[in-house]
Amino acid sequence: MSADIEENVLELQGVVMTFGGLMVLNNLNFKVRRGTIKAIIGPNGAGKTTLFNVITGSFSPTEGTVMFKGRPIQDLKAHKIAYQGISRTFQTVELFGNMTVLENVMLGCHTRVRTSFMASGLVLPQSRRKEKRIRESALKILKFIGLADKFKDSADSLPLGEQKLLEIGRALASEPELICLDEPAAGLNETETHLASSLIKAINAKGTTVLLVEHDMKVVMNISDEILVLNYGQKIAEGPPEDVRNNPGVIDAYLGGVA
Amino acid sequence: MTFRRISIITTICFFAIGLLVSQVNAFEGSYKVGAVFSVTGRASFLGDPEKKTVEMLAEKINAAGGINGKKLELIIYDDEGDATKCNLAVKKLITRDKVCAVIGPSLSGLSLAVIPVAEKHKIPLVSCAASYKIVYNEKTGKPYKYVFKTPQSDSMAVEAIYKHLKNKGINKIAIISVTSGFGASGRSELIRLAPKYNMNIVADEKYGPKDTDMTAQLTKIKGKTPAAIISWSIGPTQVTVTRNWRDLGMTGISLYQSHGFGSRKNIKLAAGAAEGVFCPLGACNIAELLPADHPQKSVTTDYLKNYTAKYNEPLSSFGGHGWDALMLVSKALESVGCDKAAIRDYIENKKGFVGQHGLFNFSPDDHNGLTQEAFQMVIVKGDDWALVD
Amino acid sequence: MLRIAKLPIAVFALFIIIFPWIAHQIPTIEHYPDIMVFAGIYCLITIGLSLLMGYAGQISLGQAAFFGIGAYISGILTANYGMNAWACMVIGMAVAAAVAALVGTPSLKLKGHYLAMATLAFGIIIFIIFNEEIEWTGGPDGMSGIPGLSLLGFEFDSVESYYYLVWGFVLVAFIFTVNVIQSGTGRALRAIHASEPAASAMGVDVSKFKIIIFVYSAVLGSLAGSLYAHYLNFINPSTFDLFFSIKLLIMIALGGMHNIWGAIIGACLITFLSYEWLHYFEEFEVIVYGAILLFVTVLLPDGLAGVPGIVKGWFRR
Amino acid sequence: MEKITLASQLLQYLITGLTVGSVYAMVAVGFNIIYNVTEIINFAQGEFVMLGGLTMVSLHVAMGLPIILAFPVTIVLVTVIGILIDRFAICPIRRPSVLTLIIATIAVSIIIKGTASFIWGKNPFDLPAFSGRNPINILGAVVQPQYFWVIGFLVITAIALSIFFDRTIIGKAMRACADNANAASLVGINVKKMILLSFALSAAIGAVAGIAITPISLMEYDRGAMLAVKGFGAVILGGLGSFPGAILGGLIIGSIESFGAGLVHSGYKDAFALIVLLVILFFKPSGLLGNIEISRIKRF
Repeated sequence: MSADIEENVLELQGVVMTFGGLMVLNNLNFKVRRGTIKAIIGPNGAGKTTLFNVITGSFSPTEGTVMFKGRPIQDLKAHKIAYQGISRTFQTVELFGNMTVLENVMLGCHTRVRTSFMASGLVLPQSRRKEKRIRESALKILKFIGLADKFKDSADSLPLGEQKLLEIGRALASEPELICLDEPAAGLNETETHLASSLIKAINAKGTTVLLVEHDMKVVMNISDEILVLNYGQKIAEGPPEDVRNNPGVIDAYLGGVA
Repeated sequence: MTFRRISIITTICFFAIGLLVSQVNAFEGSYKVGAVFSVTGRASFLGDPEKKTVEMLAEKINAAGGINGKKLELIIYDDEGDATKCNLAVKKLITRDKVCAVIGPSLSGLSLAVIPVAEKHKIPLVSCAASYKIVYNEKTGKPYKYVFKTPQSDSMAVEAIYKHLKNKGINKIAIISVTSGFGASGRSELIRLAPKYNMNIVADEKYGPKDTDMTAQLTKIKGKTPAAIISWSIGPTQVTVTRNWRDLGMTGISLYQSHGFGSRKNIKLAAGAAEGVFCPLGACNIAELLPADHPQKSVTTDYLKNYTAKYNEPLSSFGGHGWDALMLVSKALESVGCDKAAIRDYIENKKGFVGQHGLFNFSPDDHNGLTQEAFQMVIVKGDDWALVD
Repeated sequence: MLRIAKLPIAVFALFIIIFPWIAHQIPTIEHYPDIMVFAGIYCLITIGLSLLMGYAGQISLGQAAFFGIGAYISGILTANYGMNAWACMVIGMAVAAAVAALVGTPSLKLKGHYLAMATLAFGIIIFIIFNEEIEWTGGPDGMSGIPGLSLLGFEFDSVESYYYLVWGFVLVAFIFTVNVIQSGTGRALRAIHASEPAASAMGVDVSKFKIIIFVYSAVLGSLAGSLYAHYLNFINPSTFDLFFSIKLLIMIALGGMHNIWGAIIGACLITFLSYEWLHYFEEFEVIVYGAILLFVTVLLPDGLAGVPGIVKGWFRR
Repeated sequence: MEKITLASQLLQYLITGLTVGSVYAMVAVGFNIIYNVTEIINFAQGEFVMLGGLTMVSLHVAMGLPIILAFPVTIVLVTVIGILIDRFAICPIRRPSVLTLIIATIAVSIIIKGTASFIWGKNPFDLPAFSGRNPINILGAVVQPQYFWVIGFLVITAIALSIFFDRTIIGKAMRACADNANAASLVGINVKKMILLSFALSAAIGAVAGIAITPISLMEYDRGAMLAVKGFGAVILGGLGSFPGAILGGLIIGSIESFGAGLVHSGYKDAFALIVLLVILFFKPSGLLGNIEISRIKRF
């Protein structure tokens, strides 16, 4: 049992999500093994982003359980889940445009330090020390994602490719065990896409489990250890890339989705 | 773009100039009198006629050669019915404009707010607001040293109404009042004095100063079957009350309005609904009705004629309070000059001053100087006032 | 980007210290320190409100209620029960904090115009209570006889002494707020403003932070109310009505929402405009006031605190 | 003096509540028209009501125009003011945030109020009731004929608007702007014109409300603000953007005030309406008939 928990960071059991009678996720079961990269693919409207929102606590599922490190988290609010060690990015970039690049990453460190209103207002030495520590680790992350020289810029002013990277950097700052990336390559050109894939690989190499929603099949096939295919909220296939690639159900779903 | 730049620069300059601009008011050898009224804002029905009246009166005094050959210089600030603004205005009049005396404010609340200022700076303040608390220090049981007021106290109006009710043998009454200072202080006087006249208040209703309809409150009153309703209000709502009263077929219950109803404008606005409404009024509202030998006949007729001619609007009671206040101060200036302590003493001992609202006899124990005689009960008859008995 | 330089704060503090002396030298502005007392009192409210609106992105149209709660608690407890004024001030802040937490918990879940209406309704309800509970509050005519402040035998009874007292509080509140803005808390607030989903995904407890700031702004409002009551020795409900809440909003917008200096600039400017400078327009005062407001809103979306940025922009080109 | 039965009292409260509520509802509908196209809450909405009433007084009473003529002229004049507001206050704002727009409309309402006090003075004015002032007795409750006019105007406004938005091309175009301004401009709808039209339309409705209520409650220059607050309450209670919601909200607030004043405590009647509003918001944050999608609006 304990080996199982070690093995599977995330486990969904019978997750159902309905919006006003419309079933978006239908009895979903799957597991994410520690230290792997798992991709979720499927045609538009398959429920991928909803699934992310359920895992990261934006919505509570209508039914079913979400286990993270062996503990149920489906009823926790989003910020509590962040404290558990899950971090995410968004499909449409949700950076804090009113802050600098560095501040965005520093905010990502929020879960790692306690911020007290009184302490920060009175500039107690401890809060100053914390601030310094956060700043250093944020700079380290910026170096890792290759945006170190832009730390002073406003997050708004970055081109889309760098915004996407920055969002990943912000998600990394909380030192998560599981990072959920919602279409990290969407809207990127080839070089940028390449950069993003190698970054994801590098993150994974450091031991972070990655859950990924992506449309770019090249990226998906390249970097994932395992792929989960969704259609109309249901799992239609799961397995290593080469298996999924040749699965007739998947091909049908995609062609059906197009037609 | 350039337009925008120019506009921004202009704005900045405007503010910079604003910082430096100041009124130059240094007529050598004039008597300065300060006035603070609620000319705009929620109590403009008080301050507006007051301001118009004192401006007219000052013009008249100056046209007649001023006071002791000196010009009467009136500095009027508008407090907008705001306590902070009022407080600042009075302090400014005292410390910067260096006036001899202050008249106003228009509102009871604001008058109470500036009493400490007048007392601290030892400057005579003649308030144009009604509450008896303005001239009655609850801690000492005496008037405040430097504070006077010209309007009749609410209690006088209440007593005039209660007396009239008692004579008619009525003791089951209902109150309807507006939730502003005027209504609240009238209401509390009505409740305070009810036992003295053996009045039984069966309903006590209220409405907001900007409400559109009082049918609900009057219907509730109707269900309690009082013999008379006393409405304590000011502004358009009292007209609405009158109309609702008639529409609801409640004319069997006599309607008494407060002295706040004291303008023919209200009779006209009620469009016939005010017929038979009782109300206590000061002499200046009924100048034409006064007998020729009435001591106030000439001052009130004069005022009425001049005011309506100059501003082309019906007279309201409130302008008269301003008239009384300024006249009192200018009489003081005439006899003692610009000496604050002497002005105070002069007013405190002034007897037989014939004002718009009565004959004032001040004394160290009475800084209002009026008696109940200052109110006469009138009834609306054929779109005009008529004296009751 | 959000570093707030220390030098301007020092210059500002110095200016505040010498201002009464300057005013005393020029007869036409001799009474300005008196007006500045009120400007300072309003600054306390706008500092909190600016943090709430500009940084955390939450609107409040009921801030006058907290101002009133402070004023009435101080007023009633000192004038009617003879309690110690400083203790009442603290009680007022505690009550305002409790009320803010109580009202804020359900209200701050609302968004945009719904939040505006909820806070507006709260403000009007409190105003009606001030107006109606005549036995406690004196009703619409207000309550007088509120004693002045004194500390260890020193009476704050002159304009100057009260001026320094009020502005002392303003400086402390200002510096405290600047520290908050520049700390992790401020970062979290700005994150909430920019994107609530992203902020909560990063572990920011959005509703907790909103309530903390709402409570903080209420506490500052209440402190301002107590100072107001003890300075004027009088309070009445209409000081704390809806239009005052709107006036506070105007101060913030005019000064500039996204900069804490905007709170100070806006409060001082509106105070002087409405209590002093516009007086010369007499009957037109209201129209001029509205016109200035419209003019600034149209031309300077970042308020007056944004002007230096615009001017810098001209020179850069 | 005959005794009034409880049943007639309740009926009286209901009739009064619906009449006052109708005015709030008309203000609320005006709010929604502008909001739907622009996401602006126009705090000058109450001023349209005041202007409608006072302009009508000037035309009908002072200048002696017959009602049938004065009525349309008043509406046209107020509509022109609505258009001017859009042109000179809303249009020129460069980076509109919700707060900037709120402040701009507040500034406009201050200017209008100041100008009105300059034109008409501070005294209230009366307008003769359209069909006399002889009250009608219905089951012991007394009704002024003008009450029917007020409620009737609300009904006509509601019907006219639903026809306008459902049947006419311009109305449909405005609805398209409300749903998605970008998409609307892509299909060739002139969004700026639609915004202008929304201001014109809501000014016209405000004017109608003012004309209807003046014979009951008189009208003076500073009446607008309180009506705007009540109307805003009605909008939020009903759900921002929903026309049936606005009408329902207005009627509910009017009725709560009337019943609260009659049955409970008249001093706290406004508070009752607001407490009900708060309770509803806390349990249903998008208002009674509001759409949760619409309530997911811009930040400040």
